[in-house]
Parts: sequence; C-alpha cells; structure tokens
Amino acid sequence: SGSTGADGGTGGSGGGSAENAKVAFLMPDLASTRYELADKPLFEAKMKQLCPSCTVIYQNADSDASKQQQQANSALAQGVKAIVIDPVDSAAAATIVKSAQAQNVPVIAYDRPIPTTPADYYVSFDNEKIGSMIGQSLVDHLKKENAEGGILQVNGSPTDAAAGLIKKGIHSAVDPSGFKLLAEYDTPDWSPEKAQGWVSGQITKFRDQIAGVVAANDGTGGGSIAAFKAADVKVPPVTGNDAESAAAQRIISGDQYNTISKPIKTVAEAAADVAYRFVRGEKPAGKTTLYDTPSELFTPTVVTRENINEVLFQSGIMKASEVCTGEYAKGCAELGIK
Amino acid sequence: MTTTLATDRQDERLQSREGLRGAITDVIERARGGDLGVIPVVVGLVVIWAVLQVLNPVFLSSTNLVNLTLESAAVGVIALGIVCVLLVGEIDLSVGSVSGLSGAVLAVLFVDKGLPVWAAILAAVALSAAIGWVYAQLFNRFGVPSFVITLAGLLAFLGLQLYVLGTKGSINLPFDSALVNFAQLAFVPQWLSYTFAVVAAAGLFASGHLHARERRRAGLSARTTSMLAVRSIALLAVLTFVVWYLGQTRGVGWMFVLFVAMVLVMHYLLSRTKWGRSVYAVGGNVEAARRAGINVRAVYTSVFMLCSSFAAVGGILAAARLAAANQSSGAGDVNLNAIAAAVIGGTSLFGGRGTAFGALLGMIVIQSISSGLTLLNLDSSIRFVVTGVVLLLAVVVDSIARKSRTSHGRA
Amino acid sequence: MTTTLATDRQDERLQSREGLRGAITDVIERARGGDLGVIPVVVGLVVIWAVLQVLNPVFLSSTNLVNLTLESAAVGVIALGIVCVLLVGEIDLSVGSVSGLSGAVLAVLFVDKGLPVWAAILAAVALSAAIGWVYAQLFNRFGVPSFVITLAGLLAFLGLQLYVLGTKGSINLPFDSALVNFAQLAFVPQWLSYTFAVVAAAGLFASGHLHARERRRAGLSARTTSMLAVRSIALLAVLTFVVWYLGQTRGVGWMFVLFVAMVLVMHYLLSRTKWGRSVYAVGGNVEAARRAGINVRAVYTSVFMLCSSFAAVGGILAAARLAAANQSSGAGDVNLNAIAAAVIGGTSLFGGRGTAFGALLGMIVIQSISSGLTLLNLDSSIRFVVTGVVLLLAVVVDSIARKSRTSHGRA
Amino acid sequence: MSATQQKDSVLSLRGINKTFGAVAALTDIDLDVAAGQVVAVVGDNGAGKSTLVKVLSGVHSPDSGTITFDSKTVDIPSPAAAHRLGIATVFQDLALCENLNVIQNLFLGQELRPLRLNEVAMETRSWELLRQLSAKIPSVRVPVASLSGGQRQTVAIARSLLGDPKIIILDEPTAALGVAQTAEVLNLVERLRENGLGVIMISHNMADVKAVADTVAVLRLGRNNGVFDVNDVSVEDIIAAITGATDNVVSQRRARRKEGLS
Amino acid sequence: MSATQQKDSVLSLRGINKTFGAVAALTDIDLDVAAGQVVAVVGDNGAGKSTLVKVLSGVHSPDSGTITFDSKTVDIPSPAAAHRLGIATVFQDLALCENLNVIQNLFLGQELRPLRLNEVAMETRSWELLRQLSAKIPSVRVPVASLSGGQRQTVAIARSLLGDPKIIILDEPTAALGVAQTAEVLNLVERLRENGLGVIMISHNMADVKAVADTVAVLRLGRNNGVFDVNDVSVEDIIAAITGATDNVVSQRRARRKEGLS
Ligand SMILES: Nc1ncnc2c1ncn2[C@@H]1O[C@H](COP(=O)(O)OP(=O)(O)OP(=O)(O)O)[C@@H](O)[C@H]1O
Ligand SMILES: Nc1ncnc2c1ncn2[C@@H]1O[C@H](COP(=O)(O)OP(=O)(O)OP(=O)(O)O)[C@@H](O)[C@H]1O
Ligand SMILES: [Mg+2]
Ligand SMILES: [Mg+2]
Repeated sequence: SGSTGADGGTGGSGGGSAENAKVAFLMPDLASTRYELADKPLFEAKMKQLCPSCTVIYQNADSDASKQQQQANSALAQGVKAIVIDPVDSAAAATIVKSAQAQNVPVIAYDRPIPTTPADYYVSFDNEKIGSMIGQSLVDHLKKENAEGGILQVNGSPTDAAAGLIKKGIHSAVDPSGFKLLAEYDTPDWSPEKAQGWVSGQITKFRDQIAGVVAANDGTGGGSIAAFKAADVKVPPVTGNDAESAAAQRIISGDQYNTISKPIKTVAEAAADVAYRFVRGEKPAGKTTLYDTPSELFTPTVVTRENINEVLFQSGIMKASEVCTGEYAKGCAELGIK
Repeated sequence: MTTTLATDRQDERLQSREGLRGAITDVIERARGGDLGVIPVVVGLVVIWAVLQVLNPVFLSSTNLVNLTLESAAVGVIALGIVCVLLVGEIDLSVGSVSGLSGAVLAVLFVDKGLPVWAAILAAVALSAAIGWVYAQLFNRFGVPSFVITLAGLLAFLGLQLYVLGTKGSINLPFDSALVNFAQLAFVPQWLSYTFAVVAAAGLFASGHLHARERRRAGLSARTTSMLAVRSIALLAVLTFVVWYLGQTRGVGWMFVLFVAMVLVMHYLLSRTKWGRSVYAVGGNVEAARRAGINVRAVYTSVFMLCSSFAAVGGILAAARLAAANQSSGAGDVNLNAIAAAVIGGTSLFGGRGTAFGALLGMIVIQSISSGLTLLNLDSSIRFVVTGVVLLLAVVVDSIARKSRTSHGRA
Repeated sequence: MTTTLATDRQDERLQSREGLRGAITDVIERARGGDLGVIPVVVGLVVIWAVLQVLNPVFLSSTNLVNLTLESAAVGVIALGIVCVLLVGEIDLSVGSVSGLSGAVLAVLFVDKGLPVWAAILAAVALSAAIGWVYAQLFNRFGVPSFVITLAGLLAFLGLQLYVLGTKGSINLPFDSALVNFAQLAFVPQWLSYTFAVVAAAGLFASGHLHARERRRAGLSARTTSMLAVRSIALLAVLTFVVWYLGQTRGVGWMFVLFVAMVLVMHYLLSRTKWGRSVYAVGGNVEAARRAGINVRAVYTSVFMLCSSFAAVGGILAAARLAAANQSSGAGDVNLNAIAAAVIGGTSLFGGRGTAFGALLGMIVIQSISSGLTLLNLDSSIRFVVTGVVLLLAVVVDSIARKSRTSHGRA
Repeated sequence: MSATQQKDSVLSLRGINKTFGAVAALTDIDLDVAAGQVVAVVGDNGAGKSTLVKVLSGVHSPDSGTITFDSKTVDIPSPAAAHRLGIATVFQDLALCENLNVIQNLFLGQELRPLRLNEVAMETRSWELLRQLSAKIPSVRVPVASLSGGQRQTVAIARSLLGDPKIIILDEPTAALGVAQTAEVLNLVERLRENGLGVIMISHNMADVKAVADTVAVLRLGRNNGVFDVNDVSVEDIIAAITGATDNVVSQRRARRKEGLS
Repeated sequence: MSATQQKDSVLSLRGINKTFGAVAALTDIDLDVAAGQVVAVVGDNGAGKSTLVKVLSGVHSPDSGTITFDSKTVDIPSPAAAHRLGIATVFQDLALCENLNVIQNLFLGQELRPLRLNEVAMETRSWELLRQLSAKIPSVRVPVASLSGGQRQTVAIARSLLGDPKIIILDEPTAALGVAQTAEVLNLVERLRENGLGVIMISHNMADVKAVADTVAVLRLGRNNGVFDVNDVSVEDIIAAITGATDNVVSQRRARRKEGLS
C-alpha cells in the first residue's frame, strides 16, 4: 500500500453491485445528543429506503480520535463500501481517509470537514456558521431591547475541535457587536454542571452587568440558566445550539432565548444518497468545492419563541405531545403549538 | 505514684498534664508528633483561601461563599460514600455513572411518568442501593477486585443512563417543583441558623460534660469543664460568624444543611457504633476482623450499598441544582473529584484510616479551588495548570504533617 | 530419605513428582490451589474471543487481528509503566495527560520546529522522565499520596498539552515520515517473523537447559530436558501459527514487535535484576525493604520516571498511529484503560504482585473487547452496557482462580 | 491412642488432614481435650501446630477429618462459627488490627452497646484485664501499631478472655512476654483449668509445658508423634519425640554445657 | 556505670533519649558492647528494648544522645547506614516481605550478581544457611506469607548472617523457635562470639541469657536498671531488677510450685 492521491483509486471499485453492501456511519461524540438521536436513525432510514439489503455500521467515537481510527479500521475489516465520517479531529481524520482510499473505499466527510487530506465528498452545515448565527441572533436581540452591559461566552469542551469552530464563530459575531465580552469559559467535557458553576461565579462578579450569555450548546445553556435561577437573579437572554427538546421547552417557557435547528434530516439524507451512489460505483459531483472536496452545504435555522412553532413543530421535527408536558403546556398554548 | 491518679494515667512514662495549660502543651506535643487530625487540612484550606482572595477579591465575598457551599453539596455527598468504601480498602469508580443514572431515573419517573417526587427519589435510591448490592455479591463471591467491578459498572450504568434518558437526551426538572426549589432557592431563616449554631455548641458541651462525668465516675481521666467550655465557645463563635457572614446575602442553604447533617450522621455511625468499628477493622486488617468473628461479607455489602446510595443522593441533588438530568450528568470528573475529596480529607486509599469530616473538608478544598479559578478569567490551558498546582499545594501541608507522624512511628 | 534427592526436595512432607507425568500432576495440583499465574487470564481471553467470534465472524479474521495487535501497542506500553507503579503500591493517574503532552511536544518539535524525529522523540521522553522525577520528589520529600500528586499532574499536564498545541489544537504528522510509516505501514517480513519465532523457542530451550544444568550441578532439582523441549515446541507452535495467521493479510506490525520487546525487557528487569527485586520488596512491605538497606527513595524515583517515560513512548506511538497530535490525545479513557489492563493482567492495586506479561495480556483483553464490540452494530447505550458486562466476565475467571488461592492460604 | 479420654472430652479431632499446595501440613491428626484439662501441643517449627489451631478456630477448613464438640460432630466453616461454639483463640500472629487502638481491638466484634458504644465501660474493663495480666501499656488509646511485641501479645490474650468460652486455644501465648507477664499467663491458665475450661496451649518452652499442662501431644512433620501424661514423661523424652531422635542438638548442647561447667 | 568497658568497646551509647508522643520510651540510656562479647538486654514488656535496637539499626533516630562506633561518633540516619557500619539486625517483627519467597527475602538488598541474578548460587547458599539453623522449611520457593512463625524467624536470623557484620543485634531471636532451632541459635551466638563479633541479644528467657551472655543489661520503663556480669548474678536478681521488686509474681509462682511439689 502507500498513499494514494485524492482522486486516485476512488470510484472505481464495486462496479455497481450495491446488493448487501455495508456502509459505515462514524459519528464523533456523545456530548451532543443529536448523533444518536437524529443523524443515525435518519441516515439509516434513508439508506434502507435506497437499498433495502444494505447494512449501516454505526459507530460513535465518544470524543476520542484514536477510537475513531480504530472504528474505521474495523469497518474496513468488515468490507464496507463507503465510509461516512464526522471526524472527532478534522486533522487526525486524514489517516482514516488515507487508509480507506488505499483500499478503494470512498470517504464522505459529514458535518465537519477534513481539510488536509481531501475526502471524496463533503456534506455539511458548518459549525463556525452556527456559532456566528447564534451569537448574531443574540446580539441583534440585545440591541433591539437596548440592553446594557456585557456578554458571557460559554464555549464547548477545550479538547473538542468542533467546539473550537463554534467558539470562533461566536467571536466573529460578539467581538464587533459593541457589547463587551465580560468573560469566556471553555467548558470541560461540555458539562452543564461546570457551566453552571462558572456562570454562578460570574454572577457574583458582574451581577447586573450581564446582558446576555452565548452558550455553545443547549446543555451548557441550560446550566447557565440554572445558575441565574439558583442565584435568584433574572435570567438574561441565553443561547443554545442543537435544538434538544429540553431546550425547546425552555424556549417555550421563556427561560432560553434561542437555539439552532440544523436541517439534520436533509443533511443525513443527502449523505445517505451520496453514499449510495458511491456504493453503486458512481462518482457524484458536488454543488461546490470546499477544501478540494466536492461539497454540499446546508444552512441551519436559528429558533426563537417567534419561529419555534413553525421550525420545530409544524415541520414535524418535534411532537407537541412530547414537549408540551406539565408546566410547558401553558406556553405551548400561548404560542399555538399543537 | 499517688493513688489519686486516674486509672489511665498511672504509667510513670506518661508526661501528665492537667487543665488548660496542659491541653495547650498537649496540642504542641501532638503537632510535633504529627498527630493533628484535620488541622493541617484546615491550614491548607486557609492558605488556599488567602491566595485566591488575593487573586480575586470577590472570592471571599458572601455571595460566592454561599455558592460554594451549595455547589459542594452534591459531590460532597458522593465523597461521603467514597470515604466508606475507601475505609474498607476498596474503591468505587462508578459513583459518577450511578449518580447520573439516578438523576435520569428521577427525572423520567418524576417528569415523564408523573410520580410524586418522594416516590421518584425513593426509586432512584433503591435502584442504586441494589447496584451496590450486586457489586458486593460479585466482590464477596468471586473476589473480583472492586476496581474492575466498578469499572465495569461505570461503563454499564453510563449505558443505562443513556438508555433511560432515551430519545430526549435531556430532561428538564420544573423550576417550580419542590425539589429544584430546595436545591436552588431554599435558605435557612437567619434566626433558625443562629439557633442551630447555639444548639450545636450546647450539644457539644452537654455531651462532652456527660461523658467526662461518666469517665470520672469510672476513675478515668477526663477533660476538665473549662476545656469543654472553651471548645464549645470556640465552636459557637465560628458557627455564629459563618451564619452571620453568609447571612449578609442569602444565608445558609438547606442543601448544605442536608450535606452537613449527612456528614454528622456518618460521623456518628463510623465512630460510635459497632458497625463503624467493623468498617475500620476490615479496612485495617480484614483477616484479623474475620478472626474476631465479624461478618466481613456483610460489612462489604453494607459499605458498597451505602456508597451507591450516597451516589444516588448526590446525583439527585446535582440534578435538582441543575434543574435537569442529561447525558453528561455524572460524567467527567465527578468520580475523580469525589475520590480526591476523600483522599484530601485524609482518607487512606489502603483502608482503615479516614473520617466523615474529611469528606466535608476535602470537598470544600476542591470546590474552593474550582470556584476560585472559575472567577479568574484564564485560558483553559492555564486554568488546568493552575488547578493542578493549587490542588497539590493544598495537600502538601497535610502531607508534611502526616509524614512527621510516620517518622514519629505512628502508623 | 535417600541421599540422591535434590537439596530442595528432601523434606518428607513434599509430595515429590518427577518427569512429564509429575509436571502434569503438578499443574493440576496448582490449579486446585489456585496458583496458576496467567492461565486464568488466558482462559478468560479465550472465552471472550469465542463469544465475540460467534457474534461477528469478522472478529477473528486475520485483518482484524492485525488491527488489534497494532491498536493495543500504544496503551499497552503505557500499561507497562502502570504495572511498575502499581508494583510499588502507588498509582499514576496522569499517564494519559503525559502521553498526550509528549505527543504534542513531539509534533511541535518535529513538524513546527523541524527537529529530526529522533531528537523530538528524545525530547518528549526526557520531558516526561523529568515529570516522573518531580512526582518522585514530591512523594519522597513530602509524602503526598501519589493519587493526589498525579491527579494534580493529570490537570497540569493536560493544561500544558493544550498550551503546547496552541491555537491550532491539532498538528498533523507527515504521512511519509519514518515515524508514521513505522506505526501504520511497517510490517515484519514473513521470513523474519518465522525466524523470530524459531529464535524465541530456541532461546527458551537454551536458557532453560543451561539453567537446569547449573541447578543439577549445584545439587538442586531441575526441569527435565523433555519438559523443556515440550515447552519450547509448544511456544514454537503457537508463535508459528500466529505468524502464519497474521501473515494471511498484512502480518506482524513492527509497532507490536516493539511493544512485545518492551514487555520482554521489563519482564527481565523485574524478575532477574536486583532492581526488580527491590521493586517487589517495596511494594510488599516498604518498611521491611528499608530495613534491608534498600534505597527506597531511589526505587520510587526510578519507578515514577519509568512510568512517565513509558507514558511518553505510548503517547508518541499513539500520535504516530493517528498521524496527528491533538487536544484530546491521551484524554478520555487512556488512564482507565491502562490501569485496567494492568489490573486485569493480575497486578494488585496494593503493590507487590504483578508481572510485565500481565500488561500484555490485560491490554489484549481490553482491546479485544473494544474491537469486538466495535464490530457489532450497537447503540452507544447498549454498547456501554455490553462492554461493562464483558469486561467483568473476562476477569471473573481469573478472580475465581485467585480466590481459591487465598482460600488455600496463599497471599 | 487416647481412647480412654474420648468419653469425657469436650473437643476431639479424628483424622484431620490439610495440605497447602504440595506441602502436607497435617496428616491424620487426632486430638482430645476434656473440660478442666490443659493439653500442651508441642512440636518443631513447621510441625503443623498453628495449622491445627487454625482448623479448630475456623480459619482454615480441613481437607478431611471430623471434629467433635460437646459430643456432636461439628463443622467450623468460619471464625464466627468457632466463637459461637465457645472456642476462643489467641493466634500466633495475634490477628490484631494495627489501625485500631487497644480498647477497640480488645472489644472487636463484641462491643458493648452496639448502637451507642459504651466507651467508658469498655475502657474500664480493658484496664482491669490488662492489669490482671500485669501488662505495661502506658495508654490504651494508642493504635496497636505503636505497641511493643509483648504488649500486643498481652492484648491478644486479654481479648480471648472477654467472651465466655468453653475452650481456649493459646498459640505460643508467652513467646513475646516478659518474665512477669509469662508468670501471670501461667497463673491464668491454671485459673482457667480450675474454672473447668479446656485449654490447648502451644509452646516451645518445656518448662512452661511441664509447669501447667496435664497432657502433652507431640506433632512431628504434620503427624501425631505421641500423647503423654505430663507426670509420666521427662523433658528429654518430649524433646526426643519432637526432634525424632534422642541424640539431638538440644541434648548435645546440654551435655557440652555440663562438661564445660564441671 | 560501665566505664571500664568503654575503652575496648566497638559500640557504645551514651544518654540516648527517645519519646513517642507523650510516652518516653527511652530515657538516658547507656550501653557498651565489645568485640567478642555477648550483651544480653533484658527488661519487661515495653521497657524500650526494641526501641533501643531500632535506634541502633537506623530505623528510628534518637531525640538526643551519642552513638560511638569503633571509637568514632556516628550518626545512623537509615538502616542502610547501619548496614554500612556493619550492624546487622534481626528485628522482633522480623521485617520480611510477605510477597517474596525465602530466597528473595534472605538476599534482599544483597543479591548476588545484580544485573543477572545468580538464582542457583542464592538457592544453594539459602539451603546451607537454613540447614545450619536446622530450619524445617519444605521449600524455599514459597512466599514467606505461607511459612510458620518459627520458619519466618529462622529466615530472618539467616539473613543477618549473610553480610559480614561486626555487630549482630538479635531482638528476641528465639521467641518463636522450636527447641532444636533454639539450641542451634545459641550455638550460633557462641560461634559469633568466638569469631570476635559483638552480639546484642534481647531475650525474655533467663536460661538462654545465663547460657550465652557475658553481660546482662537491664532496662526498666525506658531507663537503665543495672548492668551485671552474668557470672556474678543469679536469675532471681535479674528478675528482681526487671520487675523492680524482689517479691514479684515470678518468685511467688516459684515459691508456690515448690510448696506444691514438696
Ligand atoms: N497458608 C499457608 N500456605 C502454604 N503453606 C502453609 C500455610 N500455612 C502453613 N503452611 C505450611 O504448613 C506447615 C506447618 O505450618 P504451621 O504454621 O502449622 O507450623 P507450626 O507448627 O505452627 O510452626 P511454628 O512452631 O514455627 O509456629 C509449614 O511447613 C508451613 O510452611
Ligand atoms: N512507633 C511507636 N509509636 C509510639 N509508641 C511506641 C512506638 N514504638 C514503641 N512505642 C512505645 O515505646 C515503649 C517501648 O516499646 P518497645 O517496643 O521498645 O518495648 P520492648 O522493650 O521491646 O518490649 P517487648 O518486650 O514487649 O518487645 C512501649 O510503651 C511502646 O508502646
Ligand atoms: Mg505456629
Ligand atoms: Mg521488643
């Protein structure tokens, strides 16, 4: 073996025999619930629909790059025809691309890009954009309300590359906004408890100066809100990301300002589609090219009280019966969520 | 040798000291011999507090200390369970997972299934106690090292936690529920806090006095009344000051009171009951304990169950404080923090040495470091480094004292 | 009592057995007494392999086993260091951080600063050895429990790792560098593998034979030549089969050979040198070791330095295999896996018992579970549960054997 | 061998075997102890005396053989079972918890008032017991780890007196004791006999054996090597039975010294 | 007290003090040992004998006092330093590593061929030493944890003979030994004296003390209570010095038994 060029051995294998093919679907972590709960079932369903005899090998690397490498190797050992991968570490995933391509197995980068060694395809919405969108949405809201004070920024795990991208995006929105960045914090392991502890400390320090909090996901957002509640202080606007149902509830009750809904369904299905075409021996062309890779990018939607009904419920992403329980029923009714 | 000497003071090699003066000489003597109990930890704590206060003047503010007390409760309760397993010379690596699982179970039963909160709590604790029972069976029957059993448990119950949370991944506990209220907003009224302080000091004096009287009647040496009075007044002063200072803002949280109450109960159980004796004995020399007729298996079972149950309570408190149970509850450094709190508080990893108060002190050390550094606006990389260094500092004081103890021949 | 009896066989209470028959009876006797060394772990391993193969027929395929050997090397090397610290009754929780740090240092020096690869490796290992030295000083001078020292190290060096990697967070190692090549693509040529197998078997026979001759000359009992031959042939058969089977695809990786070589060197050091003896002695009874004139501090220092150095090597291998050093290198379950490998391989957490081979076997157990479950298409929640259960199963076999040992009065 | 004693014996062993790996520690051991009788078990190092004690006190279970206690065949699976039968033991290795203090060790497993320990009563009783054995222990509130060898042994002996045993087994009880303490223990053994307890005493000190024992049972290399009435046997005979030869290092030494003196 | 011996003494102690917390274990202790002299240190339990031994062997450092070795004032900060001076010690608690086997324990710290252990030579030498002490140890490849009390003590004694010491300190070396082994150890002590070594022997057995010692030093409650030439003193006098009274439990017992017999 040896290193093969980006386009060297791809596309040629298989010769159209999609029957009983295996496709690997490798997800990066459990810190966000979306991979297990949304991406995986959606991808599997689409694959089943396209190719009933195919099997999807799903793996989650639990934030460990070498574990992901191991999972890719074992997928290759099982003879997969394509690998869809959301890399834990975009740089380190280069090895996976190399060894897959050396065995003529195409690699589809999913969600996060693999910049150094081009994969065969890239399907995503980008995390940096997500960061800038939630940040911008909050800044706009604060300006509209004529809020005074500064912003707290709760980032994701310091050892998570995706968190780094989101952090960069948030900065791109907050830094030029005119609101002072009071303090920021990289939450170890994305832990909501840690986020809560940190925000509690900042409340002690800044008290009334906190105009808003940009939290990088719904878990840390929830932690931040709990900190304000526990300090018996009015909760300022707090962002989120991932559109968890718990976050939807908080938005409905007015505790959380926004979250972001990624068109996971669209992306997952697009990925399944591309994977299937690779399996059949085709070589799909991208809508654009990013990092030398044929790519397809989708834009996520910021969710606030204003549009939650439309984006999450009317589109069928969430069911009112699951979210509008107990104390949230009243808020749902107000917003007309059924 | 005069006949008036107490039974336990008759050996002529004993340098006998009486009264307050004697007590002070005694303390100095014990300091030189390194036999100081928790004093070195307290000194370490004071050092850290001073440093952190210099770095950030908000640190010792009443608000922040109120937060500190509340934030130490959840993991502190878990550490209390860890002290018990460490005392018998075993370990439980799964307290984090078990706490996360019990938070999840609570949330599902309480929020999704609509059970009353007490029933949900009971169910979560019972489940965890059952987990501890299973550990104990594996340990007693097959002799699997507890490290491995609980490592397996760590993985298995993390899985179960994810499974219980199911498709949602995160469940909110209603902010207006009694449980969340208890953890976030329930504070002891100031007058009641002062009452607690007085009761505690009076209790200390009364019990000490009764005990001393009983000892004197039996012809044994005993603490003098003036000594007892000094002790009680010191306690009263400290407690009153704490209550007053915390009362400057929100006061003493009920959750912290619960934690302290649990520490007191465990302290009683460990030091004043037959069960406690057998825990120390098993940790010191399990074969000797067995030969003394102690049911060693029962001791292990009780300890593992207790530890899991404390983990469950800790998990419930954490969920209540966060007002949510999610997939990452109990993950991360809950395990390490709980074990570290116990170890910093003077519990030996090899069994047989440690106290319930150690868990309280150790937890306050850890939480102080965490809270103090949280207030500083540092890069993550620097924050990790500083946390490590400060942690070490906190323990070095204690270790030097302990070291002098071994060099003076105390085990 | 005849005069022809060997010096060490003269006690009339010894049931003496000679030759092959005797050896077999001996093994059965030892099995009943629970004195089987690593055999139970091997049995546990076989059980797991069988189960995993039934669940997924790819598991025992040559490709997968080749992967398994390569993947076990990095953490395996770290586990080797952990065995040493556990042998003296201490622990190192920071091996994960140190391995991550040394990977980061390597990457920065090699890629960013353009140092030659050997210099970068040397620097990374030297830095880690210095870390171990610092641990040892803190331990020796202040008597801080190693749990706390290395917990502080865990945090501090994680911070340092993040700091070294800087804003980039991740550094790629060039694919065409010798290091990455070594870890990813370098396989022993088949003829050489066979030669290794033959040399190993011949070496076993030769050393056994020389030893036996020496013993017989000194009037001691010794293994018979036929026994030795059987052993060597068995080893040859096993090794040849392994080489042949792995050779069906890519063969034996050099990285795995390196790991095995390190295990052999550590085995020699621990069992055949004065230093090794002192390590076991310190772990068994540190006071007795001190009274025997052993420089206990030097032993601790060597062991902590060795452990950190092994962690560095493990970190470098991991970085090479991944062709990158990043912020999460060494995080996650590296610590737990390394310690678990040592414990599963029979190393006691209380010191004084364990072998280098234990680290190899334990690592293969852990890696098998991980690899086997990776092949199964499970939900994360179920996967965690199954991993925990299988891990437990693997150890129960060993524990039952060990349990029978204690019940037969072997410590 | 001792069929005559079997009828009134509290404790009797028949055909006890115990092997450790390749070493047969006990082979076909018989032993009888009657109420109010002091049986001395003697034997060389490694003869199996302590193993026998451990079998009796439930620490090890024998590979085969029967134990009869109070005319009932019993099984002693654990030390707790032995305690329940009324067998108290002072082990050769003492089996104390080093981290506990003297009082805690004395009352371990039989604390007064389990739910609210009666520290005062326990301390008073401890001093009584220790005084009785004329122990020179300055304080009972120090961990046993800091006691001298003889002080520890005294604690272990005192502990065995706490319950209400029918049989007391003393495994080399005076090995580490001073002359005064040894004398107290021998007095104690005589008192125990007067109170009708059965006593098994293991000792290497023939003078002590001759002084307090009624019967001497000799073990040699894990086997019975004779049971003697103490009045019918000379120290030389016992030593010969222990070492397996009348011409042994002890007799040689004695002869040499006699020569040297005369 | 013993100024006459000071000139030719290998080891001499002056004014040694050691306290543990509130307990004064040693107060102003003087002691002299000459080459080829056997000094017996006797005393009640807890008199401070083992503490003295530990001070001499570098285990504890004294609070004050001077140690003179070979006419030089020395400091013994660690056991290794004591070894270097040529002081070999058999500790009362033996200080063996339970997890190591007999050979490993015997040669601990003084293994043959450090980089490639010479197992065969060590095993051969072990058997020699153990035979010489007539130890009854079935196998030297078992962990010390599974040896009997006497077997362990023999191992500890054998170990002290391995180096090339000038002073051997034996802390109750025969406490757990059988009659034959005790005789061998007494023979050994006599051989050591003949070879010009200084021997400090601690014992509670007055017969042994009378048999091998040249001088008897008595400790009482951590203080010197007389140094006697063994030929000038009766056992009764020694016991009186130990217990601090001529009318003590030992003499009472003896009197009672005499009465009983007569
Ligand atoms: N737990 C054990 N494991 C293996 N062998 C053992 C064990 N216990 C005792 N032995 C062996 O059994 C034999 C008898 O030991 P035991 O302790 O009964 O001797 P003893 O008669 O008490 O000797 P001593 O007078 O030295 O105390 C010895 O050879 C010893 O090595
Ligand atoms: N490490 C220690 N810590 C505290 N006290 C100690 C320590 N070692 C000894 N002591 C105390 O010092 C005194 C003397 O003990 P030492 O062991 O020297 O007595 P000994 O003369 O050897 O007695 P024995 O004949 O019982 O062996 C005892 O009262 C003991 O409790
Ligand atoms: Mg014995
Ligand atoms: Mg002593």
